[in-house]
Amino acid sequence: ADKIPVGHLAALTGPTSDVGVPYGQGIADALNYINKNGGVNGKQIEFETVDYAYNAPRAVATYKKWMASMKPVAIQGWGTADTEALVQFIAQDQVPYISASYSGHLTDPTGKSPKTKAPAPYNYFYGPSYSDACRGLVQWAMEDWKAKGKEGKPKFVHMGDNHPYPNAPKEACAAYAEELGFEVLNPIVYSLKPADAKAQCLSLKESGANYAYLGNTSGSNISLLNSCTTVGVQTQYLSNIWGWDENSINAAKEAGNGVAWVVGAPPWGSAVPGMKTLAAISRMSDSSGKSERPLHYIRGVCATFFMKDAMEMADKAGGITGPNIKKAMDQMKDHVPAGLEGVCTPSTWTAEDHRGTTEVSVYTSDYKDGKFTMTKMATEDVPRRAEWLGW
Amino acid sequence: MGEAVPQSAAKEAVLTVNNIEVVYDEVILVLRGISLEVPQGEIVTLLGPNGAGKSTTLKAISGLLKTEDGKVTRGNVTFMGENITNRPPEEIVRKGIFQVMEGRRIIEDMTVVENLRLGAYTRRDRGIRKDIDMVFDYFPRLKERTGMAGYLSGGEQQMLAIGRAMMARPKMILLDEPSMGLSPLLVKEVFNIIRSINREQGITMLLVEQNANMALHACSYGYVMESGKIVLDGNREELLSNEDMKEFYLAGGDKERKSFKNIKSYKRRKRWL
Amino acid sequence: MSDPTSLLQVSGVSLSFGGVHALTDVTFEVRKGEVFSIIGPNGAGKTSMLNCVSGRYQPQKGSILFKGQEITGMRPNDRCTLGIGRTFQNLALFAHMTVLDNIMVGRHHLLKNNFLNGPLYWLSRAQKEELRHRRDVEDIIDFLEIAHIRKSVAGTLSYGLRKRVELARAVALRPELILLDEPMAGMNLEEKEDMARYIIDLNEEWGMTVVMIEHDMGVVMDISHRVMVLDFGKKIAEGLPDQIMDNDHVKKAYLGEDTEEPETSQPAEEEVA
Amino acid sequence: MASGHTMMRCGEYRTTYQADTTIFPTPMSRYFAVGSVILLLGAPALLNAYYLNLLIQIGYYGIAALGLNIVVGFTGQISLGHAAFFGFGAFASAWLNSSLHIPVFFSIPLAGVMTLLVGLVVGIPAGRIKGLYLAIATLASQFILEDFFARADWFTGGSYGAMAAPFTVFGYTMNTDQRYFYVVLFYVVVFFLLGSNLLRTRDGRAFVAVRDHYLSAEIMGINLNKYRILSFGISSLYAGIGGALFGHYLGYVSAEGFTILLSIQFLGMIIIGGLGSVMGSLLGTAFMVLLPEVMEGVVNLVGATSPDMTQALAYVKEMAIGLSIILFLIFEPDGLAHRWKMIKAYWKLYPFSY
Amino acid sequence: MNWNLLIQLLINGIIIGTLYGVVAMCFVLIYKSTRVVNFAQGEFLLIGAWTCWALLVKFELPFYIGFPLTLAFMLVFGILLQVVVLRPLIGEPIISVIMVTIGLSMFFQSLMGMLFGGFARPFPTVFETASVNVLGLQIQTAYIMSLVISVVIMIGFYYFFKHSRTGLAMRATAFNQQVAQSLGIPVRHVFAAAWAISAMVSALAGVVVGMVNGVSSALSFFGIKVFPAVILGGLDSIIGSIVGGLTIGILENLAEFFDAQWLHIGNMYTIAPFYALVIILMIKPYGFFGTKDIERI
Ligand SMILES: Nc1ncnc2c1ncn2[C@@H]1O[C@H](COP(=O)(O)OP(=O)(O)OP(=O)(O)O)[C@@H](O)[C@H]1O
Ligand SMILES: Nc1ncnc2c1ncn2[C@@H]1O[C@H](COP(=O)(O)OP(=O)(O)OP(=O)(O)O)[C@@H](O)[C@H]1O
Ligand SMILES: CC(C)C[C@H](N)C(=O)O
Ligand SMILES: [Mg+2]
Ligand SMILES: [Mg+2]
Repeated sequence: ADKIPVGHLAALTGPTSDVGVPYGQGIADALNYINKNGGVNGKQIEFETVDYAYNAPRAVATYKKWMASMKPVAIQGWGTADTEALVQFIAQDQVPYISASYSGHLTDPTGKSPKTKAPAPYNYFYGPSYSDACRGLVQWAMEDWKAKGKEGKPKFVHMGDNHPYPNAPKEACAAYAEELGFEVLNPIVYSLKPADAKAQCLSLKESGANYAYLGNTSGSNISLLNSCTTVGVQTQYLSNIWGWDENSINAAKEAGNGVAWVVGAPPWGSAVPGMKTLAAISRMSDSSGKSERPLHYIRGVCATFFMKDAMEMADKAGGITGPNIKKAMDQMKDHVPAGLEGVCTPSTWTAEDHRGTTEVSVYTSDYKDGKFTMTKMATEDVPRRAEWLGW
Repeated sequence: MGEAVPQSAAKEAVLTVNNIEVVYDEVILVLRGISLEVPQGEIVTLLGPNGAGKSTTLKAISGLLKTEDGKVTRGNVTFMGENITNRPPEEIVRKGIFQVMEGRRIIEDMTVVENLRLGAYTRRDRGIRKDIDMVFDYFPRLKERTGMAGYLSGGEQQMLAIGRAMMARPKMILLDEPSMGLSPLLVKEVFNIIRSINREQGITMLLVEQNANMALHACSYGYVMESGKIVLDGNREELLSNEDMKEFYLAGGDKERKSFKNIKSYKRRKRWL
Repeated sequence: MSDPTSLLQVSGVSLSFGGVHALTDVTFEVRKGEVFSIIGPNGAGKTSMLNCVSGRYQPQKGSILFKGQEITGMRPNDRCTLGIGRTFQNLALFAHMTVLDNIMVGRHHLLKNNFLNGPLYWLSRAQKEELRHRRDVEDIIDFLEIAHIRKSVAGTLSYGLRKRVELARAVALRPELILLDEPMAGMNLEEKEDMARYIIDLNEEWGMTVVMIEHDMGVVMDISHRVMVLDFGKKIAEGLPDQIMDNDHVKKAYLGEDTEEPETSQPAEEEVA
Repeated sequence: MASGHTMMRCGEYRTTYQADTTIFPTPMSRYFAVGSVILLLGAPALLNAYYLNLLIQIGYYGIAALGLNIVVGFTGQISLGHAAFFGFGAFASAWLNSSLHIPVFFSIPLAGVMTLLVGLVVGIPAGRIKGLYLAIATLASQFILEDFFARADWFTGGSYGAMAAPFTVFGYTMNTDQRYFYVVLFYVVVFFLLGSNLLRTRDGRAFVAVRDHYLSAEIMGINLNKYRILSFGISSLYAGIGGALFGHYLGYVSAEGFTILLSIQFLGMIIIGGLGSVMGSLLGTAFMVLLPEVMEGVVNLVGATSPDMTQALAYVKEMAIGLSIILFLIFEPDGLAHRWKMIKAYWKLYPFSY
Repeated sequence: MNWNLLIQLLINGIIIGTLYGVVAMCFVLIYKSTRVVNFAQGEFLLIGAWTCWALLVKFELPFYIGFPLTLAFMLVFGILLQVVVLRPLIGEPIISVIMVTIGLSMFFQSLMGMLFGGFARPFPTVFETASVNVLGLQIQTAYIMSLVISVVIMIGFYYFFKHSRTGLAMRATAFNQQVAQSLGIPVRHVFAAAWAISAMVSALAGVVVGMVNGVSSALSFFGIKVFPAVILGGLDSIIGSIVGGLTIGILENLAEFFDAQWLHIGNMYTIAPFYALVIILMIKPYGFFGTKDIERI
């Protein structure tokens, strides 16, 4: 039978490997699981995993190499910088690209929104965009502020490295925060690499911010929270989806208590129907079935299964080619991959709008005596405004 | 050492260089079978034109050849009955051979005193302070120089290099052109020092010199080398009275010294090869 | 004020380093076409004097005129363009370049090609120019008899040969005034004779004015027209060679004639010859 | 000399100064060089995309490496900021093309000139600061430029980077490896020839003189400041050209591609190739480009079945690269060029070694 | 002007600066005795930190045993490194040795990645009180520990180089290996001592940073980050390394202050020291305390 060539760009080393490894593992396990269980309508997926160490030029080089040799029909990608760099290439080559970058810039397939940098017809991702996630967080923050009965304008600050990933929602989110009645402070820059951040924490403390959005990944956030606790910062942290997880909760210990963050999947072991399939998938790389997979792993699985479903649809609609897969993706409506009910959020893509979902789950965590709990605090419905497309 | 020693073999040789061949960079053959002997407590001198391989011979003995990508590829060097061919230099120093390298290789970013203390690196006795004063007695100029040794004048550096060897109190010193760049007065003094160290401390010396006159008068036995070979050897009297030596190394010997002004041809070299 | 026969006028030059007074109020003049020697004990300030003339040091006081032009504040590389070349006491060759390239560097200020047309070698005049100068350099190589080491890397040469290459490099500058710092150090009699010959030829046939520092009194007496003596940074005598030799101060401080005789049969003067 | 004599040449026979000053010390080496270029002209037809890609990489990195060798190997000033210049060239060419609509054909050399100017400015401290102090000052310029790249949206697209249009001549787009190869080959040949010529003429000798003994160089009439700064300028020109070629090859330019790591790799290329050797620059580049590929190949023999393993193998690969560099330098501390010379010397004198 | 913030940032700068100083000192130690710029310095920190982490977490040793064991391990590590890798390079061009340290850095960086993964791991609690109050600023106890230890080490090194026989020998080796060997100095031992001590002190710094931020590969970035400190102080000055470290620490925090208060450029914290570095070097080409090259001809 013919094989379906798929590229898998992963960040297994480099500054985002802390979250890149579990996410990449999720994708690989899912692909292997699919192949083991009948493939895509009987066709096997042939995938190559390349570690590009979160270095965008290396990703582009890998892409070019693939296009010269294996010619993938779809790609599972990773970062914001590289995905945005590839937007035009994949559009030209007609390769659907499912990224782990949830940059809002990737959500406008036609480029009709005035805020769009460039149309991204072949880009997809699973979950709310970084901009929408941040909007959801500030929405939650405003409710929190009111619920606590505080007076006046709360202060909001964006924190993150000067890098496409943390920067992606910076302006969009600040605008919405302003609209909601926040006073938006000057952003604070801290490194994506874990490093002492007491100086930044002192600035944060002095600024008197009530809500601080953390745009980096978990490793660097651990350092930040440690530093800020030492310095005695009193702020409600709002973390992006990649900025907080089981690993960081364990590492930051008490310093991380109370962080509010965006979660794109139910935690491992939740009582949802899809957990069984998930456990089977996990066994692909863990025959004991004992490991507890982090949130990022689960999202990697979801991203793969949406692709698989689209491939199946494409197969029926005339063959597994890039354009057909795109067409199939664009027809998904409140779609949940079979077997992963309750695990993957229902998602909708259209030819005009690649915001799969605008629903934002806000969780918080609590660490005590070597154990932790994750609690859902709210589900924020972020308005799906037309002018926010591609922003 | 006033009395001439008739034959180098008269006394036990502490150092024997036996037919060594030296190659630099694995390709450049510089010494083609050099043999020489240095008897205990004597001064032996090694003469020869530029590029003959005198410094190379000394470095082959002291092991410093290694640091210049050179190697003894044939023959051997024995010191007090022990084969020291191609041994690392620091080991050879500890066995008691100390080389004063050509071109005043002092440690420029250290003071004079620090340089002298380093000369005594292999010593562990208490006499170091006293010996520093001794060096200062020999070379009073050095005492006044308190800055970095790299700022010393050429001659002052030469004094320091010699002083440093005195600090080591080795069994044997290899001196590579010690009188180079010294004023006539100091040349005499340095040779006096060499003789007195030799006499008073019984230190054996192998001396490479261009000042053949001084060197021959100080030594008991001498070798002349050219293009990597020994071409002539003999004890002091023999060499001093050799006609070729007189002409090419000793400025005519008994005859009136001819003026540098009147030498009209360059190509009058006599070669023993 | 400038005297047409005078090439270099040094007046009232003082130079000190911290507490060390290397030069104190030194005044002298070098006339066109002469061989002018500077002698003096080690550390007297001879090299420092050359450094002031060639621009390495800036004297704190006094002025230096070359061809009537004030050069005291001028950068060393500009002085070379005016026609001052020199050699160094502690070898300062470009150790990793070949002998040929070392000498070609001496042509630097005479060559016109640069980073714009040099790379276009064949298309620009660079090649022609380079080859023309190469011929001149070959003349120098022939003259100094270093043809056999033309392609050797300078750093691997023996001490004496390096000195000769240094002279070649300085000559390649085509200077009017050439400053030689102990050109004969590390050479044996025969080589000194050659070197003396070269210097005389440079002076007489190539028309260069020579300022030379040298410790070998035989050479100094024979080939220099006038001699200046420095001691402790001060000029203590100046005059014809014979006058200088008779100067008591010089005898005592420099030649050391009053000191204890070395234990040789030869009188002191002849030893250094 | 043209006649086909069969006798073995033993030693050096040259009859004119011209023959003596050629870049190629023996006719053999000239034939060898010309032959390689001719062979390379056929490469796109003969090699598959993978090998072609490697050759192209060796090409643009090699040009930049030669530039670094000029400043480090020839002038003796260690530069830790070469990647930034490489990047500057890439950004400049992309910017010239996209903002000022200068065709890529011209934007590449222009980018080289722009980088040269930046290099001259960054080189100014070299007039005063020496040795490792200077090295660290160039490290500073690396970080400062990197920061500039990530910030100067108008010029570089900021942290997102910029797109670089493909190379076109006479309406013909060189957008495949097969075509682009010729562009790179052209630049390599031209810039290596220019470089070799520079280094055997006046200013090239001045660089080496400054390196070997700056005090005496100055007295030989060499203006130290001028040459110290100039060598930075020229090295930047090379870096800029290399970078521009890289940018239009990849089609995308980002600050992330020009970090200190790349600077260090450039340094690795010339040290491994041989400091102060033109050919060495190319050899060293080939080594550094091919090493990871070879390691990749070795590692792929094991075959990764999971990201965990891919990750482990990524580490193994890096370790192997580090280890190879170490081993290489232990056994060949003077670089490939030296080994090459020894082989040549051996053959020239064979069977009379010594 | 926000004086409170300024003062707090300055204190923070001093504390972080001392840490930079310690790492810089390790650098200087190797440079001063071998003229090698050690690009693997950061990895020494990393190895030290991971070793200690493994001893405390995996082997569950108490800190007062695990830490000295780490130091002992690093001592052996330094010596081994010298014997296996650096000894064959004695007498070779320094630049080759520098390149080897780059190779070492790549090697150990990935080795650590392979052994311990890419996650930042927290250190177990070592000090009862995690932080103490200094002039109104909370400072991690670990930093105080490093401050005290580093001052002691610094004074030790200072005397070592100035007055001890071995210290002199190290300086001589750095000046010229051939000359050093001609004086009977066992260059190999000098190298071994320098690398071993440096590795040990680096481990100390690694452990301290690890306690504060967790152990992760990012630690190795310290190796490059302290370059400015080393240079500002003067490459071969022990005291200079501390002064340089403090200067950089303070500069960083001052930059943060100006950035946060007025400029709002972002990232001034990391970049400003480099601007300052160039400016200071233009005024003082050998840093604050570096030995000037001897320019004598
Ligand atoms: N490191 C080296 N590499 C290659 N060749 C060398 C090296 N050192 C010396 N030589 C060569 O070996 C030969 C002998 O050199 P050596 O220094 O021993 O001569 P020398 O007799 O001491 O001369 P001088 O009186 O000029 O000091 C010379 O031809 C020199 O070029
Ligand atoms: N740059 C400097 N810094 C400090 N002192 C210096 C410097 N240059 C020279 N001196 C000192 O100045 C004095 C004169 O030195 P100079 O080199 O001129 O002597 P010289 O006459 O050439 O002696 P020699 O015959 O030994 O070469 C010496 O005592 C030397 O130590
Ligand atoms: C930072 C990482 C988690 C990568 C992320 N997917 C991005 O957008 O860049
Ligand atoms: Mg010699
Ligand atoms: Mg002198």
